[in-house]
Amino acid sequence: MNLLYFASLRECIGVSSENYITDQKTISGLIDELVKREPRYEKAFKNLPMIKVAIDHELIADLETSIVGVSEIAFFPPMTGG
Amino acid sequence: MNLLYFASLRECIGVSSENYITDQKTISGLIDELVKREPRYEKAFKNLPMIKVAIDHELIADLETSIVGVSEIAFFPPMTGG
Amino acid sequence: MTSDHVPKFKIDIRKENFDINLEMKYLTDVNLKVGAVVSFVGKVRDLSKNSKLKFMEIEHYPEMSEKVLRDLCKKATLRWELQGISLIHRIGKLYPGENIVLLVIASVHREEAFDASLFLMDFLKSEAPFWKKETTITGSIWVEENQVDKQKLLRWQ
Amino acid sequence: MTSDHVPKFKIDIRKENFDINLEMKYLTDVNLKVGAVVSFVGKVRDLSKNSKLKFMEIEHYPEMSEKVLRDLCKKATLRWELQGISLIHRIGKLYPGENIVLLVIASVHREEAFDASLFLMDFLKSEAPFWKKETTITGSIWVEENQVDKQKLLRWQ
Repeated sequence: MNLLYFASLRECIGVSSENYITDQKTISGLIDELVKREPRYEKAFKNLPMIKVAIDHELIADLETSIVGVSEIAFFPPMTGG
Repeated sequence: MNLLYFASLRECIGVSSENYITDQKTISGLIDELVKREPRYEKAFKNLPMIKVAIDHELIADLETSIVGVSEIAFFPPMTGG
Repeated sequence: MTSDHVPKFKIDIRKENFDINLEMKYLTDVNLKVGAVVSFVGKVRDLSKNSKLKFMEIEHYPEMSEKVLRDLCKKATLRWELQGISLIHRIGKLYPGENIVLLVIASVHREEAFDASLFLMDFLKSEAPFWKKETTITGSIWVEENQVDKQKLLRWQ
Repeated sequence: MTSDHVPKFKIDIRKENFDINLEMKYLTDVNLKVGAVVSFVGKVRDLSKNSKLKFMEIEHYPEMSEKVLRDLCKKATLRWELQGISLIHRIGKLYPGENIVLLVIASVHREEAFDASLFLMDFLKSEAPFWKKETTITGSIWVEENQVDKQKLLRWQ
């Protein structure tokens, strides 16, 4: 699957997107795995309640949402457009 | 004093303004006097609750408002601008 | 820009059409505090099926209309923190599709500009001495008071 | 104009500035039902005392942002009877005083256009994937979520 990072998360992690293969079944499992990977991920996901997640361009509210078979997951801080 | 008529009242009475001398002390007294003057006034003031009055460019709500010493009284239907 | 509280003002009652870009420029040039600009344009519409409306004529009470609009704008600036208001009301003969009124309000945040715009349009409709007469293919008739518009004033009490 | 319920739509995310007159023309030309046009312009403001803001950068999630704006506009047209919506959001580097976003809504009566504009701006702020970064004379910082904006969504429940 493709992982995307925007705004402060992108700056913290240092890339805007990456291909990633995981056995995790949910967003929260995926985040736990990323956080253990490298300090930059740990730092990026530190304030977890503030982080927004979109699966295949659809905002999701529940971190237990399944990621099985999805092609794109985006992580970003609260939106500040307009 | 100067009496002004606008919109449907102007069309009904046939003039947009006229000089008028009266001994009446209030708007309601003045209207009573006008209504007795000629049928066109009677017709114009027929639906009295719908008629708006401005004394010296200030909208008034109470027909018992004094007109002593005022220079301009305007009569018109409800406003429909905007 | 010595103070937040010297809003720009412009009231114009005229036959000519307006240019919304000009009025926005007037309100926002130089003033970097403006973060939101809300505008309202009222137009001559024709809701009839076969374009029955030929034209509309707008009459006003010149000595009073500008004063009423000015007073309403002052009330709005006392109620909300605004950076500026431009209000143009056209008079005379107007055809379907033509503009009647333009209101542009600039403020720091959007909420104030939206609220003040609604407030001003509500009161303009019910308290500013303008009258519309519509000429259709069957004759001329003065537009009647809109009861819904009248009731809208209650929300500002 | 065979039906009241085919509102015009335009969503554009781009670097270039917009012309409010063009968007109004797009929404009102030919459609004589339009009696009210409400527009909102959001601008880069600088509330600091000594013009500390140098510029702002706006980033978005291209595959998602247009879809979100389109979905929000659809929701608005289901909730209110509208004649059309044009929504333009700029991205990239913008300087103080420059325009960020334009929303123009046309309707028969003013109330619908005002309500739908407020609704769309509220949801755009909280749900459309755009992010602002401000560069001042002391450095760069991502704009933080506005808690007041977030709470505004509650009024549409």
